[in-house]
Amino acid sequence: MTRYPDPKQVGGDFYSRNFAKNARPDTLILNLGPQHPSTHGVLRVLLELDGEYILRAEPVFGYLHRMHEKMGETKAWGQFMPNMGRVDYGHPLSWNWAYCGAVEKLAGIEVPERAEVIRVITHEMNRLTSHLLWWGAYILDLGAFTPIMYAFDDREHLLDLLQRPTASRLTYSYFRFGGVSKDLDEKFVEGTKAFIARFRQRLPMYKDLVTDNIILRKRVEDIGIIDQDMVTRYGATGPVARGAGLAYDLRVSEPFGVYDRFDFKVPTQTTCCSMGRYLVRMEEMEQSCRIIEQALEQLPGAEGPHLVKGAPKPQAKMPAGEAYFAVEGGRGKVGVYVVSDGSKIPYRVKLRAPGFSNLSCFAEACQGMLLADAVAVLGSLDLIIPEIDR
Amino acid sequence: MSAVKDIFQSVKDLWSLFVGLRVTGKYFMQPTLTVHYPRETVDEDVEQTYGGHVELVPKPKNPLKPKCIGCMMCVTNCPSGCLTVVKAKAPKPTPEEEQAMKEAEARGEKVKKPKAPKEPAKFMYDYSLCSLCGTCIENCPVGSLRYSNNIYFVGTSRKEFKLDLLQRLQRQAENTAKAAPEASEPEQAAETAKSEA
Amino acid sequence: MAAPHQAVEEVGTLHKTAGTVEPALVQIQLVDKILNVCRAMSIWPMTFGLACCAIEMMSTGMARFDLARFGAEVFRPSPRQADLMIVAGTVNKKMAPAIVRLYEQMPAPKYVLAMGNCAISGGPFNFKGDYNLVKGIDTLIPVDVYVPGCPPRPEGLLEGLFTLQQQITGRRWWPVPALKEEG
Amino acid sequence: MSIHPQLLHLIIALIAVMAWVGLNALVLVYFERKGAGFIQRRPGPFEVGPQGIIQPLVDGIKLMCKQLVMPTGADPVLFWTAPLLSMTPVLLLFLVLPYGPWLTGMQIDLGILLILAFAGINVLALLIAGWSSNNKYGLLGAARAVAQSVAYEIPLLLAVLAVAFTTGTLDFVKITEGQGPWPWQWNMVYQPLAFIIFIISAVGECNRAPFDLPEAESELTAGFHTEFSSMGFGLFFMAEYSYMVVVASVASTLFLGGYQGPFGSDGWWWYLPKVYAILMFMIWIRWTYPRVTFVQLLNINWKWLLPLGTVNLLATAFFMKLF
Amino acid sequence: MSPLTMYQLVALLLLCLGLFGIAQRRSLVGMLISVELMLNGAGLSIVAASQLTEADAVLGQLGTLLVMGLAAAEATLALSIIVVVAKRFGTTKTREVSTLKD
Amino acid sequence: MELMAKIAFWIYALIILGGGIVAVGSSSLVRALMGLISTLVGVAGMYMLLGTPFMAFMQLLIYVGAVAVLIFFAVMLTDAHGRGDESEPAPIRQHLFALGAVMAVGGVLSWLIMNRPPASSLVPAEVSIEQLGHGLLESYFLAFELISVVLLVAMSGAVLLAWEKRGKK
Amino acid sequence: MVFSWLHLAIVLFLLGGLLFGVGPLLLAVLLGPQAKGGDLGMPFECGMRPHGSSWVKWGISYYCYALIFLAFDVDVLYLFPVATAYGSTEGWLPFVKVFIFLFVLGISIVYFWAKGVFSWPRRIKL
Ligand code: SF4
Ligand code: SF4
Ligand code: SF4
Repeated sequence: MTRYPDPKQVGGDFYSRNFAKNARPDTLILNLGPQHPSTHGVLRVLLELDGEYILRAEPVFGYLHRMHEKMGETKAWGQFMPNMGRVDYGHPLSWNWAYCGAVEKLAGIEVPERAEVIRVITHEMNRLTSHLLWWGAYILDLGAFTPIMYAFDDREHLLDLLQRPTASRLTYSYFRFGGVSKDLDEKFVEGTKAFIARFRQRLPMYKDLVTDNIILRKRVEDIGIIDQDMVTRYGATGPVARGAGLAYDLRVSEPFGVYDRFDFKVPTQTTCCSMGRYLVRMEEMEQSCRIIEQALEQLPGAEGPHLVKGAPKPQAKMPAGEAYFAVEGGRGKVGVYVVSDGSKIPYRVKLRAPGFSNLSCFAEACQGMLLADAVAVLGSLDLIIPEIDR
Repeated sequence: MSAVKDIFQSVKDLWSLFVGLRVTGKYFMQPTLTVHYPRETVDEDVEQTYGGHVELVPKPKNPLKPKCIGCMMCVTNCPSGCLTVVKAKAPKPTPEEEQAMKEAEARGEKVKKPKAPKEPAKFMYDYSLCSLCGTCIENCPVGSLRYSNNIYFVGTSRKEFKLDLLQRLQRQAENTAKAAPEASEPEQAAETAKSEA
Repeated sequence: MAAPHQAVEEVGTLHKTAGTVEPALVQIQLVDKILNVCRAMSIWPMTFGLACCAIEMMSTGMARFDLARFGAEVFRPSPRQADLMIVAGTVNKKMAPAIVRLYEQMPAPKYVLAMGNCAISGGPFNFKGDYNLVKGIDTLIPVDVYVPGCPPRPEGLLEGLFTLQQQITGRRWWPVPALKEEG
Repeated sequence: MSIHPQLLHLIIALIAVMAWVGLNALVLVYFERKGAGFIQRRPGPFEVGPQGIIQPLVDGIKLMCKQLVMPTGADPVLFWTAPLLSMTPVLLLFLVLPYGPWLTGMQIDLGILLILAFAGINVLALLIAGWSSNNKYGLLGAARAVAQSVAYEIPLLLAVLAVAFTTGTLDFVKITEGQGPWPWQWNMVYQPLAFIIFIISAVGECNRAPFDLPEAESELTAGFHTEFSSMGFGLFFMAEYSYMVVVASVASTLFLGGYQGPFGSDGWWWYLPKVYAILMFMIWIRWTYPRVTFVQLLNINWKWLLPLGTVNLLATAFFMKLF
Repeated sequence: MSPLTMYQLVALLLLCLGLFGIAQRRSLVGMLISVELMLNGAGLSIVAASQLTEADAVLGQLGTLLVMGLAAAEATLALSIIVVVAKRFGTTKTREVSTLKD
Repeated sequence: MELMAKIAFWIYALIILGGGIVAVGSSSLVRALMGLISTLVGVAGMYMLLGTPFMAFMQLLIYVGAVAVLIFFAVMLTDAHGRGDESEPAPIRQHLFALGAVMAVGGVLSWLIMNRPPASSLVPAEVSIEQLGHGLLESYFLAFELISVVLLVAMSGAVLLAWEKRGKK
Repeated sequence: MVFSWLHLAIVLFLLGGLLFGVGPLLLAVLLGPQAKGGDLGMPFECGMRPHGSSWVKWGISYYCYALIFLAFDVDVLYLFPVATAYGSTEGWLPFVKVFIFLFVLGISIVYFWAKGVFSWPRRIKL
């Protein structure tokens, strides 16, 4: 009877063997992921465990590398657009915007007034869907099954609305160089107003059910400390930075589009822990609602074009040069850098994904932590894997 | 003092558990939100705004023929290369015509060669590569493409997703004709097709 | 260097699954029919999302569409307890061995549903010059049902489930919605 | 040869308990899924049978015709012992539970001890399951399961003891009869603290959410039964649900007056609603709260339940002498 | 043979098995298991004697009960010692432990 | 019923013997532990036969529910693969030595038992749990208190031993 | 030797329970189709090949602390016989005895609490 497992089967792979080189002899090397309910897709984290305590962690990625940047170099400017909706399926419109913004900057395209406001509205609605998705999935990681159902209920309303102009539920390819592909209709505006009113009533319920719950608070408070020092060292952005007390929000600090017209707060927390990041996101949802409300009011009449006249065709050539454009996505700073050699195919497209920097903090933040807490920290970073792997 | 505070805090913390129970209890009583899919479908409104795979728009006069003029704009612009359009060739002249043409040539007259009709002979579409981006739809000069409403599409083999859009158009037209046999006027048929789609 | 007895998992080489399914020891036709109906009505998927399509898979499980109605809401994280592997998303060459392994680790009877264009053929990522894409998961493991779309609507996934049930039992159990027939 | 009436009684009881355990697993699974559904505003199982009523049965049959897999390198004997060990004592636990004045398998004066003794075997089963499957998640889950069960057993015992002190017996029937039919005559009123402690630690003992650490999905995939497929998993599942019923039954016997009904209408019709009320409560909290961490779990136990239980027991002893 | 003798023989069997185990096992845990066997034998013998003779049955049972308690106490201590030893020396082989100095 | 008791006795004796042999002989410590557990269960059965269900339940509660689990953890902590350090065969001499010693002790004792049977009754005494309780509260209350102290001391000793380790980490 | 009804009942029910478990397992063996080949037998670890056996010596000592309290558990068990007798005793002496017993228990709780055994660290320093 062999009770020693076949070494062929338990030899691990390249990564784990490398990881195990520095391991203590009495520890357990554990793969968390790629198929694991709490890594949201296919992140793989190698853990060195002493009992339940994590001595070391090392994220391994590339399990969802989709060659986005390479693809950018093979497709015409406009043809690359659809892929922007797939880099980060949580908040695709921010990537839409970042890419469009970069190309518009490169080619000097003016965006009509109405399109700008439409962009803000849809972008913020998309942020809401992104945060709701995160919220539900995060609480699911923490072991409560019901909140995600409520979150998706709200999310479905948003998706129904966003589907009207975009014809899609998730992987939007809505923005165009010089505007957006389809105008908003009356129903959308009405529906959005109704939704905001409804959502305002739902937020206190979320707070009652989850935010105030003592079990949850005890679980996420004081774990996964990512302070300002770490934030700056790793270049983390978005709610992770704001949870560390850094009021860095591109919508305010480097306003893009017409964000400077709206009055909203940049929520920050100084606790630096998972709860801080959680609260920042919850607060951001309220602020998004405010922005949408204001934008709906400012929406120029239907006569305004939603796409600039003579907007470039997908195969159009772009002037040589380079441009960088960054927007504030649901996870942080989404940046696109494009280089053109004057042909109809980009010379280089570089994507700056916020998730990558945020995830980098994880290895340091989770040292010495319980396995269960590590899951809570991982969730609080709000990772979307394709964006990290690109 | 701090002990009192602690106790007070603990009570408050415990209370939060009851608040949670109240929330879920309340929702337990409320009706469900589910759309019982195969028996009922989501609002028409939602269903119609969702883009299924791409399909051809028939000519208003002739529901059997697409509006398409075979300009290939959609093919060149599609990022995923899922469209294949073969332009219609000029109809092969019949022997008599050929004869006539030859004669005419011999006569030194300007030959009136039959022109290729502006329509596709074949319009193939590989749905399994499509990203539903809408580029083809936007760039079609005559508006011959649109999102279909075939949104509940599944298959048991990869081949099923290589669609012949022309055939599909014809099938649709037939279906419409069957559905509305009294509407023999082509315009009317086209209209019904449009509204149903 | 890995010790010689340690099999190195080569990165980037794809292996077709070596797993096979053999019939049960005891087979009685009538019993089998009943069992097949039970299997079809209780398909437990594996918690396994790859990319964007996984979000729609989640949506399908949520209140609006409620996969639970058909007994398929029991998402099991361990392949040992799962019947159905929903490949929802892009499969690349690094991930492929894991998917094949997970498939092999599932006990029979097991089914695979390819959800989304990526899983069917590589979808939008199937471009000239791709270097890391598995062009269709059916090149590696046997797929029973394909649900196209990018991403498919949740109803699409439900339809996929119905089709799978149809394949197992030989009949469709639920009414066909109007739009589906138009096809 | 005539069968001894006592033997006949036992055999009937055995068959009844078997039916009850089987039926109960189905009913409880159905309730759980429906309850979860309604809390989440969806119907839950719906299409398989009217209102999805035969869904659990279908699931059970499906589990029964799935392949049994054992990982290579696992310890084969222990691997298959574990689910059996988990299931075997379950029926016995129902032997002493008084479902009605005459609906008791056997009335013995050590009823509580019998349940405690044989329920303890489950811990061992989980440990063996996790260990023998040669899976790291399984091992972690097993370690968690045992540490948790051990920890929560102490307050549980203390709560039970408080009742045993007041009633002076370990016989379920006598404990039932020591209470009256009306709610204010129940032990719950005299021992509210013990009741609360009992419920909390019972949830902990059953590995139910929010204390479902051993099978915490988002951390340990499936915990100690990660490697168990088909009926191996099914048996653990069934055992878990049966233990739920057992603790709920014990709770309603000890604290809620058991089968007693007003005006002499004693019977299972009073008992079952109480049991199911407790079970529904357990389902309710499962679908409301997030999971606690291991640290919290132990803190709740050592810093709250244990001291409170001890004090409660002391107070009970004191007041018994006082009055 | 009277029933009592039979019980005593079983108890003796347990004792002998335990003894043999202690002599032959070379790891602390193995020895602990053997000790438990012996304790069980003792318990069985006491209970049998008190139940089947005129001796005070209550005393017999309580005595065994206490033995069980002691066994638990002993196991607790032994476990922690084993843990410490294992951590310290990396082995629980008695021979190695006795020759190894920290 | 008498016959049933006889059969049961022999079955339990066999379980004890088999379990015991596995417990001392198995090279896998986990298997040995399983042997121990079956022995414990067998002894519990014997207690049942002796008319003391209380002892039987206590046996299960304390030994199977507590001690066995503890030992399982000890195995996992020290030799997680369960092979113990018994993997290499013991020198034959040691075996023989142990066997001889045990045979000697066993022989003498069994001779004593067989030849000096004390007066015994066929029917075991009936003791109710209440009597035991009174015993603990009255005649033997010191033991009752002592066991509590002993367990406490053992536990604190154990914790102290292990505690230092955690502090150091 | 007696073979009580209780004994019989226990044996009967245990056997019943065993049957209850074995039956479905056997059915599963007979009725289940068999998947073979590939990595079917590889221990599951999120789709990756596990690194090393799970039966290596590793720091599970974390759980050990919880287990040590088994002694506590055993301690409490002694109160069961007492519980049945307590009600029928006269005078305050039994209370004092129980009190001492529980007091010792209480002392250990206080002692361990003060020692910090009950405060499990949220994270360890490395
Ligand atoms: S929708 Fe986009 S990907 Fe699909 S055929 Fe049209 S252009 Fe191509
Ligand atoms: S569909 Fe439109 S774009 Fe495509 S070939 Fe026809 S006319 Fe041109
Ligand atoms: S098919 Fe589309 S939505 Fe699905 S994973 Fe691929 S890109 Fe994402």
